[in-house]
Formats: sequence, C-alpha cells, structure tokens
Amino acid sequence: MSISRVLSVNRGEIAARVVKAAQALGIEAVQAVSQADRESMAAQLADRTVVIGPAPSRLSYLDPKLLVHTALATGCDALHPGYGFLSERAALASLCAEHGITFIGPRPETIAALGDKLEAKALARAAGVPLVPGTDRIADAAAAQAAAETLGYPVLMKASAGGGGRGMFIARSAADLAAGFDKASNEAREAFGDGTMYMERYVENARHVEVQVFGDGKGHVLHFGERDCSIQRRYQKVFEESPCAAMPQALREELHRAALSLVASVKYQNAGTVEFLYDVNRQEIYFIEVNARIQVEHPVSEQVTGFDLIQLQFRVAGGEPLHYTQDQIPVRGHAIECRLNAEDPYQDFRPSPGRITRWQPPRGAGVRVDSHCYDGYLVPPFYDSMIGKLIVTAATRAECVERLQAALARTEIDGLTTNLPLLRHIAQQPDFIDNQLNTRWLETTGLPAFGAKQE
Amino acid sequence: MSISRVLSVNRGEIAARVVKAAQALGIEAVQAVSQADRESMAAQLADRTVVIGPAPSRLSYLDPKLLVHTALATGCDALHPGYGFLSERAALASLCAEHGITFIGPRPETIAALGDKLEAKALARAAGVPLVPGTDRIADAAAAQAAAETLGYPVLMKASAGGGGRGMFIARSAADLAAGFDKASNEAREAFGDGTMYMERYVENARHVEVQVFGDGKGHVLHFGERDCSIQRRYQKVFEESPCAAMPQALREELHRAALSLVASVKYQNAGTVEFLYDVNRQEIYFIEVNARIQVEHPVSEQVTGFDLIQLQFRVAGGEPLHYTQDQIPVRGHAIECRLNAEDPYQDFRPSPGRITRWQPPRGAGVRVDSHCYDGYLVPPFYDSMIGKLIVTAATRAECVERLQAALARTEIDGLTTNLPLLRHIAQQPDFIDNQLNTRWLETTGLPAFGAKQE
Amino acid sequence: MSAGSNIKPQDVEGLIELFKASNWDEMHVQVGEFELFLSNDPKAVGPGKAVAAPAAPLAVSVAAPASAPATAPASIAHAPVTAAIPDGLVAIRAPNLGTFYRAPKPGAPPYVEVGQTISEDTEVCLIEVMKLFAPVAAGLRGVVREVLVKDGQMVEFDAPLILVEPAK
Amino acid sequence: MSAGSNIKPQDVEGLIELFKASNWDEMHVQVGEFELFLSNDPKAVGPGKAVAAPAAPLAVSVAAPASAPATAPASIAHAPVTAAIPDGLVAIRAPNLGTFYRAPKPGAPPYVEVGQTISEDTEVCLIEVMKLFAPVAAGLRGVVREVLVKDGQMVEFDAPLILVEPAK
Repeated sequence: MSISRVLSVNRGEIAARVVKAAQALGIEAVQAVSQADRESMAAQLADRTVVIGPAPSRLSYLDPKLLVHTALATGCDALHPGYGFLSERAALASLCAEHGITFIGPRPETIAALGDKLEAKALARAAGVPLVPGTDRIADAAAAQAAAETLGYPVLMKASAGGGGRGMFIARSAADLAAGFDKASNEAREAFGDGTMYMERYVENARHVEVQVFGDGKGHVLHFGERDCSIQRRYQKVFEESPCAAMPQALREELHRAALSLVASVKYQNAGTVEFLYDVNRQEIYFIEVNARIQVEHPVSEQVTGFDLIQLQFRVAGGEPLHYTQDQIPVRGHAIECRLNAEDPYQDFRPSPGRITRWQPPRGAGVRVDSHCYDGYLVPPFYDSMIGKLIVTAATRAECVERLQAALARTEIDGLTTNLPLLRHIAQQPDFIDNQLNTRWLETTGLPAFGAKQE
Repeated sequence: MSISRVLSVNRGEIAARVVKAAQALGIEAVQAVSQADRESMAAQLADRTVVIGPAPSRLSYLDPKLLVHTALATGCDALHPGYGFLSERAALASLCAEHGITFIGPRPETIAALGDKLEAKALARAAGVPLVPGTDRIADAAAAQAAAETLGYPVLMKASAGGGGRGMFIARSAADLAAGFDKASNEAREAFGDGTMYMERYVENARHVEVQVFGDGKGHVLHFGERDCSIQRRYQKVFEESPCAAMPQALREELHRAALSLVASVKYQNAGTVEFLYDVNRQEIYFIEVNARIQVEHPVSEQVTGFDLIQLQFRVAGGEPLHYTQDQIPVRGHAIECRLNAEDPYQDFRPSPGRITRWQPPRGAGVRVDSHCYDGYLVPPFYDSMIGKLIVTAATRAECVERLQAALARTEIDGLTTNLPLLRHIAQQPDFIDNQLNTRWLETTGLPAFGAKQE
Repeated sequence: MSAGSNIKPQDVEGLIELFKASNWDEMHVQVGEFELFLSNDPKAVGPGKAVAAPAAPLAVSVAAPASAPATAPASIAHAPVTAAIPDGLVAIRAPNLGTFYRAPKPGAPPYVEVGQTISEDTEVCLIEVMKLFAPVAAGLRGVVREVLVKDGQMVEFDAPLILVEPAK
Repeated sequence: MSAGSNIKPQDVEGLIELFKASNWDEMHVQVGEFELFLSNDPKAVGPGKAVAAPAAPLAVSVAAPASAPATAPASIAHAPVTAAIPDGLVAIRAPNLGTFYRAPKPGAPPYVEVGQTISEDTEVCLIEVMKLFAPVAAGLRGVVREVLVKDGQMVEFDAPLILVEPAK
C-alpha cells in the first residue's frame, strides 16, 4: 500500500465509511469538513479534521483548489472524493495528479470522456455495447413511419437540438407519427432555431440495471454483479438490490459482458458503474451512461460478493494488483438497500433537517446500516437529505424482503421527519414483494397508493 | 451459504465477533449465555439470546450436551465454538455431527488426533515436519554424552514417565551429563517407578511462531502468514504480531511449507494454527502442536492479509469452496496485537473484575479494538480476565510499534484495574522496539524492569 | 413480598466474589432477614452474633437461607426469564436450559397436580438435556398452585416452572 | 491498610447496581468507617442516622464519602478552531482554509503592523489557496493589537488571524 494518509473530501455516511475503510488498512484519514460538519461522525472518527470553509458547498466541498490545497497542507498523499460533489469532475482528478496526490478513482481523461454523454455513447458503440435503437436525421412523417416499422412501435421522436421535452412526442402508431411530426418539428424550430428530428425506440416497461465494475487501469477489469435500481422518484433511486432477480441468466451474462467490454476498452481504473436500461418486454439492454465513481448503492454489491469495495478502491489506487479472476467473485444470496432521508413524504418530500433525538437503527442477521447519524446529531440544512442506508441480506429475494420489512419495522428515529413511512409502505406492496416493478412504478403506482392510505 | 442460523456458545469478545460476522453474512445468531452474561454485548447484538445455566462454566459453557440441546431447541443449523471452553473438545464436534448441526471447525477425528500430543507429533513426523531433535531411551551418562555430541549442547534430559520437572535437567557440557544423569534417573524412578531417560535439544533462544491455516476438508489448504507470539507470561501470550519480522524469508517459506504439509496430510477442515518453536541461534523451526480452532490472536493475520477469518470460517463451514490460490493471500504491512486484561500487574496479576465506569478505547488509522466492553459493563468474576484486544497495523514494524505506543497512550479505562501499565511499559522497551525478544524475555527482562520502575 | 425471601445462592456468590475481588477487610450486608458478614480476619465476629472462626481466611456467615429468587436484568434486548410471581407464591425454577416434562414418561400421570401438597424432596418435573432426564425436586414444602410451562416446552435457566404456596 | 480507605466510588456504584438489579427492599453495607445503606422505601432510615426522604424511589446514604469522581468523556476527538479572544478585542478570521501571508509578496513590508490604525477596507493579510492569493479586508475600524498566525502557516476556516481593538 503506497498510500499513507488520505484526505476525505466528502461528507455524510460516505465520509464516515471512507475514514473507517482507510483506517482499517492502516491509512491515516484526514477529514475536510465545512463549518456545519465539525461535529460530524467522519470528523470524530478521522485521525485529523480540518475545517476548510463555511457551510455552503460552493465555498467548501465544491472548491477543487481548496480541497487539493488542504491535501497538500496536511501532508496527504491521496484524496477520496466519495460520491456526488466533485467526485466526477475531471478538474479535481487532474489537479490531484498535477500535485502528486493519488486521486482514488478513474484517470481524469476517463472521467472527462465518460462524463460527456455523446463521447460515452461513441465509446460504448465502439466497444460493441448496445444502445437504445434509433435513427439519424429524419426528414418527414413518411420517413418516420418507415423507420418506425423497423424499430417497432412505440417510438420516441426527439428534436436533435432539443432539451426540456420541446419537440418530443411518443408515437404508438403510424397515425400518431403523421399527426405529430410537423407540429413537433415546428415547435423545435421555434424553440432552438433547428427543426431537425430523430427517432428512438421507446421503452414502455423499463428497469434500471447497472453493473459494478473495477479496473486496474491496465485493461484488467472485473465485475461485482449487477444492481436493479428501478424504484426511483424523479430519477432519484430509493431502493436498490442485487442481483436483478427479474433478469434471466443469459441476459445477465450479456449485461456483464457489455459492461466489461466498455470499461476494458478505456483501460478503466478503480471503481465504476455502467448503467443500462433493461427493456423487459423485449428482453434487451441498452447502455445509458457510466458513473465514474463509487455509488450510493455499492453496499448491496458488497453484501452479495463479500468484497469491501471501498477498501478495494484504496488497494487499487495504492498500486496493488487486482489479482482476482472473475470466477472468484461469485454472487451469493440477495441484498436490498433503501435510502433513509430526512424529508417529509406527505409534504412533497420537503427536506426536514433538524436534531435527531433518538437514533435506533435496526440490527440483527443480515441487517447493515451505513449512516453518519447518532443520538443528538444535527442534520444540517445545507446538503442532501440522506441520513443513512439500510441494507438487508438473505439467501433469496423473498427472505430478503421479509427481513427488510422486519428491519424497517424495528427502525426508530425521533426528532425529525423521515421517509420511513414511505419505505415501509413500499416494502409491503405486492408489486414490490412480487418484483413487478419498473422505473415508473413508484411515481405511477407506489406513491399514489401511499397517499391514498393516508387519507 | 447453507447455514441459516448459528448458535454462538462462547462469551466475551469472541462471542460478539462471531455474532457480528454471522449477521454480516445474513446468518441469524443465537447467543447461549450463562446467567452472568445476560447483559453481555454478544447477548445484546444477537438475534436471540438464551440463558442456558448459572454463572459457573461447568454448568453452562462447558456442558456439551447443554449446548447441542440449545442449538436444536432454537432451530440452529450450525454452532460456533469460539476459542477456549469446548472449542477443541472432539466430544462437542461429534455431538454436533450426530445431530445434524454444522460444527464450525475441524472434523471431530481431526480435533481428537491433533489434540493428542503424541499422535500430533507422529502426524507431523509423517508429513516431514521438523520436531525438536531428540533421542529414544538413553541407557547411561556415557550414552547421553555420545547423543549430545550429535544433537549439540545444551541438551535437556527428561524422564520418559515424567512430568512436573522431576528427573529433568539442562546439560551444557559432557561434565553436566556425567554429574546429573544418575541423580535424575533415580529421582524419576522414585517419583514414577521408572527411571528411563531420553534427551532433547534445548533451545536457549526460542521464539514462538505459528502459522494460520485454513483447509477445505478435501486437501486444499492455504496459509495466512505466520505470527510471532514470543512475549508470554506463564505460557499466556501477551503480544502477538504478524509477520515474524525476525525471521529470514527462506526460513519463513520453510515454516509455511511445513505447516501446510501437516494440515494437508490430515485433509484439515476450517481454521487452525500450527505452532512452532523457532530456534533463533540455529535458525531452525520445530513443530509444537496444532490448535484446531480460531485463536485469540487471529486479528493480526486478518490485518496483514485483508481476510475476515471468522467470516471465512462460516463460508467454509457452509460449503463454499476455498477458491483462492496461495498467491492471492499476500501479506502486506505489519500488525501487532496486545491483550487487555482486567488484572493487577502490580499484585501478581490478580484478576480484578468489576464495573467499567469509563471505556474509551483508542481509534484512528490502523487501530482496531476487538472487545465486548462498554461504559457500565460489569466484568464478571467467573471467567478469564481478558477485556479486549488492541490491534494496530502499519506499513512496517517500526511504524507499527510507534502507532501501538500512541494507541496505548490514548486508551482510557476506569472502574477496574487493568494490565494497561504493563502493556505500555512493554511497548516502550528497547528490546521490544528492536525486536530482540524470545519466549523468556517477558519473565526474565520485561517484568523485572516493570517492577523496578514502580519502586 | 418480604425482602429476605428473594436472596438466591447466586446473589451470595456474587457478593462473595465482589468481596474477594476487593481489598476490603470486611463486608456486612443486611437485607431484611438476610444478613451476610464477610471478613478476611478469621477471628472476625459478625455484627449480630458470634461466628466460629473457620480455618479458611475467608469467614462467611449467612443468616436467612436462600429460598425463591426472582431477578430482572436491566438493559437486555431479549428479556428471557421474567415473569411476575404472584404475592404469596414461590416459583420452582429451571436448574438449566432444557425441555420440561411433567411426567416420568409419555402417558404416565404427571409428577404433581395443582392442589397437591409437596415437600422439599418431592420430584415435580423432569428437565431433559439431550435425552438426559433430570428430576427437579421441589426444594420447599407447600401446595402446588400452577404449572407455568407446557409439556415438552423449552425452558431457559432460572425460568419459573411451577408456582407453590409455601407451607406456613 | 485500613478498610475505609479503600472504598472507591466505583465500589459504591457497583453495590448500588447490585441493589438495583435485585428486588431487595434494603441493603446495608458496613466496611470499617464506610457505611452504605440502600432502600427502596423513601422513608427508610439508615441503621445509624436519619436520612432525609428524597423524591426518587431509591434512597441512598453514603457515610464515608467518595473522593475522585468518574468523569464523562467529551464527545469530539479533534477540537477544531477554538481560541480565547481577550476581552475588548475582536478577531479578524480566515474566510476559508488556506495559507496565511502577512505581506503582498516575499520581502515586501507586511500589510499591517501592531499598533497600526485600520479601517473596514484595509487589507490586513493574504490567504492563499493553490497559488490563488485572496486579500482579507479588516471589516472593522480599530487598532491592530496582535497578529496570531505566523507567515506561511496553514489556517482553517474561521481561525482568528489578527486581533483588533475596535474604535469606540
């Protein structure tokens, strides 16, 4: 291990997790905190804590120069970015590189390339990874109808210059295309000064699946199974699980191959996630994007593989060879994570920061809680509302769901409003229990049922 | 994982560790406790706790039938024995086997064979493992002198029927043998009715080294490096470290080979330790015995290999293949453990049970504390006095020693008398810092210096 | 419930251990009728009555003998053996974890019935551990008022098994 | 070794715990000069002296008092930026973590000297972050009384840099 002291530049549960992982490996952990996080768990656990700026992220966690200055001034030889904040900003990774600090993540050029959606898709295509089938420029309604015959209905028409839904419409038939094409093209021309249209297959019944990958930066890449994160609200994941129990084994293998093929092609370094749309009706997968960092939901992959992925990040960054073969990373059992947020699910998910007067997470077999909270902790109002993650593990998905229900029932948090009632509600839904889910399920079915129950 | 619920039948820190390791794998943990351990940490962490008997071990932790009855009555499919108590009693392992309970440890016949010192030595000899060089029956002083020429002085003369030191003496020269032989033989004849003598090489400057091994029960065996446990008081280890920094690499490899050769020959199953005497002057190793269980000092091996050995015990017992190759278990860095005991080092190590009013173990990079204690915990007077283990890890032994000194300085325990002053004293000794140690060092040098300091 | 009736042998053991672990010279505990005097001085005399000096360095005098215990653990997550014992009744408790049986063998009449008068030596039930059946003696004289445990049920150590109204 | 001299606060605590865990009505421990009387009866009177009945259901009277009390541990391991500011003075503080410089460039005279009168806009030092030098304005009128930080030293956010006696 060539790393001897790391600067942890994130906050919340992931900062506490990073500090503990470093310390377990004998690496000293310095925690950079904003004024608001002086008494945070990461600050208490760290070997040293420095206050880098005031509470607003812009003046603390989001200033790359301030972070690298702190690393240099405290004698750190590495920096762990966590997730969110600057974790996927190539600027931070390259500033670290320029000053001899080991950035615990991918190379800056990888972050930049994968962070650009077009370039990421080009790389995926070059690596033979399937994308959502679509077309180039479409001249008129007739051309659209011809293309749709090939793609299959429903299709999604989009403006090339587009954004914000202008010029976009779903067509379920040739008639829809005839009726909508000119209107949409005109709308796009008015909005963007360019009426060019193109078409994509529209996935009616989609799951969000993603593959946890690791690379040694030299072309050796491994996966740690896939995660199913289909329960989302406004593109925010709420429940995540591993494996994706709804996916047949043959498709799962194709999914893993696709993910590894992409990251191998860029000689990916350290941890990452390749995200896909899983078209359940057609039994196909389409590449979405790569998250070039560790993710919130990484614990479910740890639970089913037995690897500590944060420690592995340190080891790989510290120059250890990634000396496993894929068959040494078997996926065993099932794990589900749900995110505990300080927000009011009855009031449009309004954040509810405040002081936790009673923090009693569940415990027991297969129950893991990753959190930075404790009795008396003040959840500050400046940052995101996640206060912890409940992760349960069991031999099968059915047992795992039961264990999750029991663990949620035993969770007790007083002093602020949380989304615990919603999590309990979801965990009891027949669709959740039977794994009949897609990315629109929560907003179209789960939440309305939750609201109805409360009246 | 074929194990779904385990009975933890030990107490103290190892019970808490076993419960946590099981739960991390999704295995339910039932904790068997005596009346005195109702409020123990393991009892609090477990999914279920049952009180099996009164405080005395004989009526609780040392009754194999009571333990297996408890496992059956609580629906457990496995039993973890911890260390000490019945962990190396073949009777418990076979009673488990008879009733379909997976005993998390070696097969009963392995425990029985290795538990018999003569049989263990015979197995070692058959596997080509070196033993302390010695002789068969020696007729008289002249024969002893001839044998000693071959073995090399000093030698140890022992009574074949012996025990308790009767008939035993150390000879450093032919004259010593001439002077002592008849007297010792007569002494043995008077004491045991048998004056037969034999001879062994006497190791003047000995270290205790041991190899952590794991077997799949089918002949595939792996080692997890060696430990040096030379700091002992009355054969009780006080400090343990890994690797043995005093041993040259070539001898280390021989040590590992010897250990693996022995356990492979018995198709060893699960975790074990092969203990050796390391003759520093002659640069040789001699087999002592096998501990067919997990040991107190296993954490130093975990620290330098990155494996969780308790979880691995569960995995192997649950039928998972031991799918590593030896080169995937590299030893990195250095780790030292010391044992915190509730005993008074100024009063002949008298146990000092009582209530802990302040329990503030150290923390930070490379600092790990395995303990069952907490603020307000009552250390009961019925069992051994260990209240925890402090384990520090760093890149080199020198850094590790510094970190240990700092960690010991930060340890605060109030409410009862502990051996902390002795641990601090040892950690500061030049001999310890320079690794100039042997198994007699603590009693002949370390402790006298400690006593002197107090006057 | 009177104070003295609740002292158990384990409590005395605990106090003795506490005393041994300390470096006090003597210790005197008085709880209702129960009185315990511990001293490191073999010639020590308890604060109420004279005690013959024993050979051992630890002098112990226990006044009121132990009868029926009932302790409640404080902060334990899984409360095992707790049950409110009605006033005036005393519980016969399990000597260890095991399976409770009311009768010597299946189909046989139970050892004791409610209403039956028993004495110290009366066997009141069996506790089985791995086919080893150990009879439990009443330990006191009185009348059986309730059998708290079902036949074949697992009981933990110290679990109340049978309620007895002690003879006056 | 006298008996009373060896009673520790923890011993008393231990005995109280023992008593609490029991369902005894009262407990009396006498060790040399040390005397402990515990009762669940708030009106209970110790065996030597009268005790005022407290509100709590547990009455404790300790004769020979304990000396050293157990202390509570502080919650945070690394106390960050705290320094006592003398009465009547005000600190100019660091706007963020960075390196403190007293002068605009090496060798140049410092922005301010002790004794100098400053106004709100007076630049008093530089805070550098990765070669980005940001001047710090005084923010108040007054007289510089002390410069707390050495040139080139790392300061955390909110660290006091310069003490100023504000103008009346």
